[in-house]
Amino acid sequence: MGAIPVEHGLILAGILFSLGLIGVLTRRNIVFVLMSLEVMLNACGLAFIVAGSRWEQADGQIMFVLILTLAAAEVAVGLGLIIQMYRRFQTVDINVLSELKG
Amino acid sequence: MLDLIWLLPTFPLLGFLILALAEGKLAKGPAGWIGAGSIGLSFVVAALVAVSFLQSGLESHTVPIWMWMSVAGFDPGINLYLDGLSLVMILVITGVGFLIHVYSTGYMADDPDFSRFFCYMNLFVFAMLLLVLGDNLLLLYLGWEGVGLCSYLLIGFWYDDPYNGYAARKAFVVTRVGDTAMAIGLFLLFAQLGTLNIQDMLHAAEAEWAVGSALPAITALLLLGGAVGKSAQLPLQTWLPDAMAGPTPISALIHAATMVTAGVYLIARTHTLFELAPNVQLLVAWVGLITLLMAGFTAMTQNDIKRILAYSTVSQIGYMFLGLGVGAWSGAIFHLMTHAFFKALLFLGAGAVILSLHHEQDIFRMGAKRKQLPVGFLCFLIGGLALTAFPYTSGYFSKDEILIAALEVEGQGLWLWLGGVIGAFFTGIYTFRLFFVVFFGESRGHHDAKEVKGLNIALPLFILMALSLFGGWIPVPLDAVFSHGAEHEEHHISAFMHGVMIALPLFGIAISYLFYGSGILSAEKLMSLPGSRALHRFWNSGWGMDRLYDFLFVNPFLYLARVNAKDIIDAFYDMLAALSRAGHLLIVRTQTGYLRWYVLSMAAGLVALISVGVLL
Amino acid sequence: MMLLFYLAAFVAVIATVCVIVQTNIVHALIYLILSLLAVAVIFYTLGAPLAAMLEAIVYAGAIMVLFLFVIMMLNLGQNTREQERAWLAGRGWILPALLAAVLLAQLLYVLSGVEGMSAPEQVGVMAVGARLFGPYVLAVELASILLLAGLISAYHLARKPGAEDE
Amino acid sequence: MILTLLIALLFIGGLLAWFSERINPALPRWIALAVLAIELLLMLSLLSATPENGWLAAYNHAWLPRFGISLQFAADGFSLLLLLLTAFLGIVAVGSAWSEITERAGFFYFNLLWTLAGVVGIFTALDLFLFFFFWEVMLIPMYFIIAIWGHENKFYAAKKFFIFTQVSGLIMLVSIVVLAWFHYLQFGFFSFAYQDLLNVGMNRSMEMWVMLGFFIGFATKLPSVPFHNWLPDAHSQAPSAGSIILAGVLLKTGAYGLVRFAVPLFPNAAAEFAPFAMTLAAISILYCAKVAFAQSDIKRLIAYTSVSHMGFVTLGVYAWNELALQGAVMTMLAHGLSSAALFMLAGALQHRIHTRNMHEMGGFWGRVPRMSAVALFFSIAALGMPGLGNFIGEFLALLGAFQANQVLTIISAFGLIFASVYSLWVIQKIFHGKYSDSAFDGSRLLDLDNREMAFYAAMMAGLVWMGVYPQSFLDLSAPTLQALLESQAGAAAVGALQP
Amino acid sequence: MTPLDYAGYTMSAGDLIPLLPLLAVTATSIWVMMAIGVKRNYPFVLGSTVAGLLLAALLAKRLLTGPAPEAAPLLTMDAYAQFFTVLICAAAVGVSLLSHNYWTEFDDQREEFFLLLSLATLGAVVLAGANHFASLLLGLETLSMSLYGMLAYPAHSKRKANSRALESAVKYLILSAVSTAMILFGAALIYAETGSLAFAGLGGLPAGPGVEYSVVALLLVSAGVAFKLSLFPFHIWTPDVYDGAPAPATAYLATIGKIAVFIVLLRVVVETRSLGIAPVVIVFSLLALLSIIAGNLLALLQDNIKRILAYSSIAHMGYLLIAIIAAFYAEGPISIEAVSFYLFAYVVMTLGAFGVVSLLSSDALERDCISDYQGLFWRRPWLAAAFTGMLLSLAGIPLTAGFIGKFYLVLAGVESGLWLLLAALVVGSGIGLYYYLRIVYRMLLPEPEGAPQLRQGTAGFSIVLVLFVLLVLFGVYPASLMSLIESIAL
Repeated sequence: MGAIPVEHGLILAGILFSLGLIGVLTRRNIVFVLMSLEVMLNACGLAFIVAGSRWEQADGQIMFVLILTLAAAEVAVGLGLIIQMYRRFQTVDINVLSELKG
Repeated sequence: MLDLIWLLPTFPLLGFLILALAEGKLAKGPAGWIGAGSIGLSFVVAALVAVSFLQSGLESHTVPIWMWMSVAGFDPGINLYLDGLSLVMILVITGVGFLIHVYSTGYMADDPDFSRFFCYMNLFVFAMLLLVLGDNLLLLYLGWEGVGLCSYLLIGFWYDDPYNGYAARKAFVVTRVGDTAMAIGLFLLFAQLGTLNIQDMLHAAEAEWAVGSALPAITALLLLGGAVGKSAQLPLQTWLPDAMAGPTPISALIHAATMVTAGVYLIARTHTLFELAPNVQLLVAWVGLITLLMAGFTAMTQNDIKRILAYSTVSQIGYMFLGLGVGAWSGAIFHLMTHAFFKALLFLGAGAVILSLHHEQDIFRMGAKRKQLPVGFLCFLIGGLALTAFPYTSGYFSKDEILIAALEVEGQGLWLWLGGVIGAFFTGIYTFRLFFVVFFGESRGHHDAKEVKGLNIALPLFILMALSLFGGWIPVPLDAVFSHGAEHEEHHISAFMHGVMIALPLFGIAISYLFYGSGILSAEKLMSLPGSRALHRFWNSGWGMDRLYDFLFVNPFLYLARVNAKDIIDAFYDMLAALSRAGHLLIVRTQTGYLRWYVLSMAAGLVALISVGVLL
Repeated sequence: MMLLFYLAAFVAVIATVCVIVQTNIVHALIYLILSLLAVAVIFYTLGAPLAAMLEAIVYAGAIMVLFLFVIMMLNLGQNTREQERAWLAGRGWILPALLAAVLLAQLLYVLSGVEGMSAPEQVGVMAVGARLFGPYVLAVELASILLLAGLISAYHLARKPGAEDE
Repeated sequence: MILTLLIALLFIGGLLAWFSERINPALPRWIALAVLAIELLLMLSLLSATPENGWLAAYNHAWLPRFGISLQFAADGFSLLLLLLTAFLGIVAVGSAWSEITERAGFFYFNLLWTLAGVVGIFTALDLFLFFFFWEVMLIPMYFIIAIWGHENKFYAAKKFFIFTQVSGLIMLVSIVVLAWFHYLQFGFFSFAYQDLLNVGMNRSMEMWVMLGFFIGFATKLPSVPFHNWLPDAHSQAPSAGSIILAGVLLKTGAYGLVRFAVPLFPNAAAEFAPFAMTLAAISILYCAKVAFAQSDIKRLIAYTSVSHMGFVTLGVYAWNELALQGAVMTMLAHGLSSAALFMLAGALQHRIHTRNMHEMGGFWGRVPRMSAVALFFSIAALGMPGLGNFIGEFLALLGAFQANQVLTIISAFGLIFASVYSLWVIQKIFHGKYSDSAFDGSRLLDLDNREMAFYAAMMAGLVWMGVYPQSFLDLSAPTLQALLESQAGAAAVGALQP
Repeated sequence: MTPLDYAGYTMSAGDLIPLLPLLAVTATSIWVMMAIGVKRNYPFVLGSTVAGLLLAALLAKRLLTGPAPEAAPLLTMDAYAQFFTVLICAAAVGVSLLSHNYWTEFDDQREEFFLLLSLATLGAVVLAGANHFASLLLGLETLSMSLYGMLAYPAHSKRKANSRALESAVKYLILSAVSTAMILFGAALIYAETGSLAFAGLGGLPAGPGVEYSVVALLLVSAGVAFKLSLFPFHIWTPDVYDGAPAPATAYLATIGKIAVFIVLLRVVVETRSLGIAPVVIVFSLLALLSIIAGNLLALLQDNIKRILAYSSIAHMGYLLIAIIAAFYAEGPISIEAVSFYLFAYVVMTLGAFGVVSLLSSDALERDCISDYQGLFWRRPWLAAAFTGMLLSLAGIPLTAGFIGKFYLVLAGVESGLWLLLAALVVGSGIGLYYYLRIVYRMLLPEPEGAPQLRQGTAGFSIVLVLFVLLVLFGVYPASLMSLIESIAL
């Protein structure tokens, strides 16, 4: 097995992180936003795996497992909120949630 | 007996307190008795004191009453100091004051604020006595300000008319300018000499300061500032004519006989200082001279009986200043005394005339009143003669002494003398202009004038007439006070000079007669000469001094006050508040409520953070 | 192995880009799954087989199915494409994209400076398990609590309004 | 012990006054009066105390040992003078509020007493933390007094008052902490005690900054230009009892702070700063006298005159010699009485005719001679008439200041002229001229009754006493001031030796 | 190094003793959940929650003075952690009792709120002891996850306010997830560099010039933390979330949600004091400065009390950051004490302020407009006095704990010579006074005509009064608390 430079793994994670951020920033559909968040969290997991692999430790993978848990819970709650929102506004447009301001 | 001086101010003070605490609820009878009586008692004490002082050999005498304060070597006491100078002053104050009080019980009889009037008058006498009896400059200053206050109160006595209030405030503020200079003088004296006790201070000054050096000059100048303010000399003379807004007895007591001469008293009291600063002393003379001439011109153009007398007062005090300036200390004080007699007489006489003519003050609406108002006529005749220094009247002796002394000044003596003599010539003109216009010629109004009856009015007038005529013979015990000053030997001046001094006032009277008594010459014709109207207006307005001061000081102050009524500094704080508000309005717009914008702000924040972190 | 890594990385990036620009939500989801699977491959190449499996099973499988359920439930199908397109049409994306690009540039700049190689050795299931139930045992317990909290929240929020469960 | 009693009594009395309202609406004012009377008596009893280490009474108890903060109270003659003034004006304020404050009287007297408690604390606290504590404590009840019982623009005024004093107070807090921190660095333990902090040495620039912090705190309360702007608003909007306490007592806390802390703690910096402070004083005197003259709101006018008069205090303090300091102290006392009386009068007028606009007044002398005479008295007191307390204060301050800085003293002395301008203007505007009640209900313009007169008479007597026999006051403060001067001289000498 | 190095890790019963409070909170959660499962009984659930959390607080209080435990791999339940456990649990009890009144008219299931509340408390307690990124993550997310539920809790009923609660939760969820991702990414970078996930391992980060990598890694974490603390420019969610959420949830978020993160932050700072990466400190200073100014400015003209408090919390976090920055510089414990004390005071006053709002509000009617409070002083004097006390404490006026807290901050700032930040503190306090006083003034105005009846709630009212007493007690005599804090300083 060839060793892969750490920076490449991290750079990939960075790219995915940024892409996820772009998704969160640009999408109006809240489901897309949630999906982009998943991308970001996944990028973090990737970064941990890369780092763990550098040190040959299990900790990176453990962190990934924890992130996975977190992502699952986050999605569950997020989707629950989306359902409520859809019931109330009949739309997934995130901009309807702008009653609170100022 | 001398230890009883403390009674002198006590009686007026008691009178004041009783009248003040009674809050005007006292009937006029008792109020008059208290008001005039307290001064009478003071006069009795003064007379007794005078007798025992003269018997005790003219030794100065200090009566400590209590320690006022004592801070870090500054320990002025409430101590009364009696010497020849203060003796003359207390006699004048209580004597003339008493007469005027008595007169006032008649003059003010119809005034609803009768009791308030006497209340202020008593307070005035109290303050004036403190002024002249104080053994230190701080106590003198107390009296000094006190008389100023009473002057203010009495000028504005008839408060309904805003003009009176204006005149009162003007009087107070203008004199306060001088007072402030004097206060600064006190600071300087204390800082340099470590005491404000007058005698100690003078001794110290003599010991420490060289003649002609800067410090005595500065202190003397500052004291002179106070003196010109109080005594209505150039450049602070503008308040006195307006001060005539008060009741006439006030004009007699405060603005002729006593308070306005306080400046003369102050300079005489601190004459050692002035002797240490010969230039300043000479300046005093010139101030007096110029003032007396300017006031003389103005007096000739006035139509208001009281204003003429007021300008004449300014002019006469100018003589006293001239006297002080040329070292005729006793002469100045002597003139102060005689002036008190005849000017009080003139004012009280004027008061009687005014009262008879239903508060008419314009002399050109009088005329030919000698039959209807014989007492007034007599007053003005005697008073006028004394004022113009008609030989052997009181004014003659005192003015003579001053002018002779002026002549002896080296260098500028002749000019000073000449100016004084010319001033005397003017005195003759304006005094008798008044006299002839009021009492001779045709009656130009108030044909029903009737002499005011009442002993309390007439008696003081007669006493004052006597004093005006014979006051010149009263010896003043001043030699001990000024003994260490410039010694005056017997005066030797030429008969010609003397003749001129006697003749010029008479000449003035004659001119006055030609214009106003006989009608041979006409003032109207004189007025038709080119430029004379403008000149008349100029003199009439007191050489435009009021306008000048309005332009230089009053208007800028009013302007500044008006434009900055809101306090510009507040604008700074308002601006801070507005800035915060603007900041809020600006920044609150970032709270759009849109989630994507919020994420954007976070991302931007992150980028900014990293940029800052990496760049640093 | 290296080749696999770069290939998977390429797929992951492309798939992710597709996720964020897709207008069809179901397609986007598919791309996301693709991306996740590619990442799973990367995990494998980095010597983390357990993570790779979990990524495929839990992430690409379970979680994405959850998404799918919701999409179906809300009936966000083809008919929303036009709307999505309209939402993406504005200029609104320029600034965010620019910002993310700057962030990416910063990350690239910084990360390219890291030196070190990922170990070729595998950290296998055994090792992870031992560690997880060793010093990280508390984390496991806490993760369960975290899931419980998510569960309760989701349960409470997803119910129909006013629905009574008794 | 007596000092803690003084403070506790006010706090408890305040609470009692508040709760007693439920029993009887008239009770709070009686309680307030009784409490203040007891205070006054207790303070008077201190007059006969024999000083120990220069203190007539002292109390010390640990409070926050972590930072060496203790409940250290002590009073010397200087404090006692101000305490007496506080209690006296407290009584006057109660008298002024007697019939004016009818709504929520219980809470009003609660606030009044708590404000005074804060003031008493300030005048007796010797621990700087404690001092600051009380410094802020008095703000809140004062805020309530203005905000609840104030006039038309009360929120603005109350807010401005609070923010000005609070911000400047915070700056001072920072300075106090820096001082304590330097003490910690030099001596290895924390202390906020006055005597300990006197020994702290600092380098030149740090000393200057810290001193400035104190100065800003005190100059705002004093107030001095350019920190004075809260005062006119607070005064014009506060009820008269509030104005009395503000002008009579609260401003004095700033002056007290200058004398007790700002200069002695930083002898070198204060000496260096003195010309600037004196310049500010001169500007305050002249500028505010000028602004005062332009006001048509009588309470605003008096407020500006207060700033002007307090300028003499600053001048005296920074001249830092016994004469000037005594002058400053006398000015504090005399101004306390005269301004309180003037505010009380203004309040009385407003209570009667519901306006403070002088342009709507005029010719009141004939209608209300008593009030007019009283107003005249206090106006001339304010313009510095010899024989009354204000003159002694201002004259001594100027006399002393002259030895320190002649130019600024001369400039300041012109304030005497300006003072006469505005004082007489007020009298002219309100009491002279033609009477007209077109702008208000003339039937309500009643003269002062005997109860009111009693208060004014007491204040008049006080001013006359100060004017003719100030020695009784000077003697009381002299030991304190002399000790301060000596320690200052010593510290300056030490400072001069240091490079 | 073999992967099985830690396989021999064992945990004895003794190791569990420091975890007792944590276990008590967990047990409470489970107990409450089971109780709900068996039978919905609102009073019972409330009582159980309160009792359980109180027990946890008492246990922690007990452990506070005990011997220092050995550091466990994920949690350090030392005196510092125990102190804050007490604070967190006590605050949670307070919120529970305050929310009682709020939910009385709620037309849906009310019990889960308390379950979520105890779960959130569990997360917060974990944070108090966290010494490792894993526990940080878990604690943070347990807290957040429960908070999502709490924020959106009334999203069911058909009332108008509920869409606001929903909005608040959605906003918080999305933004919080982004911030979590930032923290995680940063942590991953740190891990990649140091090979350790414990905070202590941060020392392995390269320091010195040219350390962009460390800086970026730390800043990513900082940005995430700054979000949780709502520091400028990551503050923007705060007012909306506070505003839309039900008042008790806001109270919880504003107090426990904030301080739990701060506790970790302080621990991290203390662990990395020697790190001395200047850019990070400077960035923190900048964040503090901007937060103070922006927070205060934002609150200036607000009419909504919850928003005012939200904005003011931004400023307060800025104030607190001063002490954190001071901790970077100074050797002594003062800055740590300052943070501890201020956090304590902050909990008391914020809880009190939101407590008053909760007490007067219900899920049907949020009384969060400033005009709702007009005349409160004359209608409910004690409540208004307490509210005034809280506001004045927030403004840092003496007689209140907030003043002592501010004093501590100043002391910490002076110790480290942070003049600029102290200046910001002064300016910020000045601006802050304005809006605090506005509320106070409104309460002082005469009550409006025909104002609706105010709600009563004995339990919540007593909590507010207890908080008021604490506020004044520790404002006047804080010595005991000071010495306690001194003893727990890290």
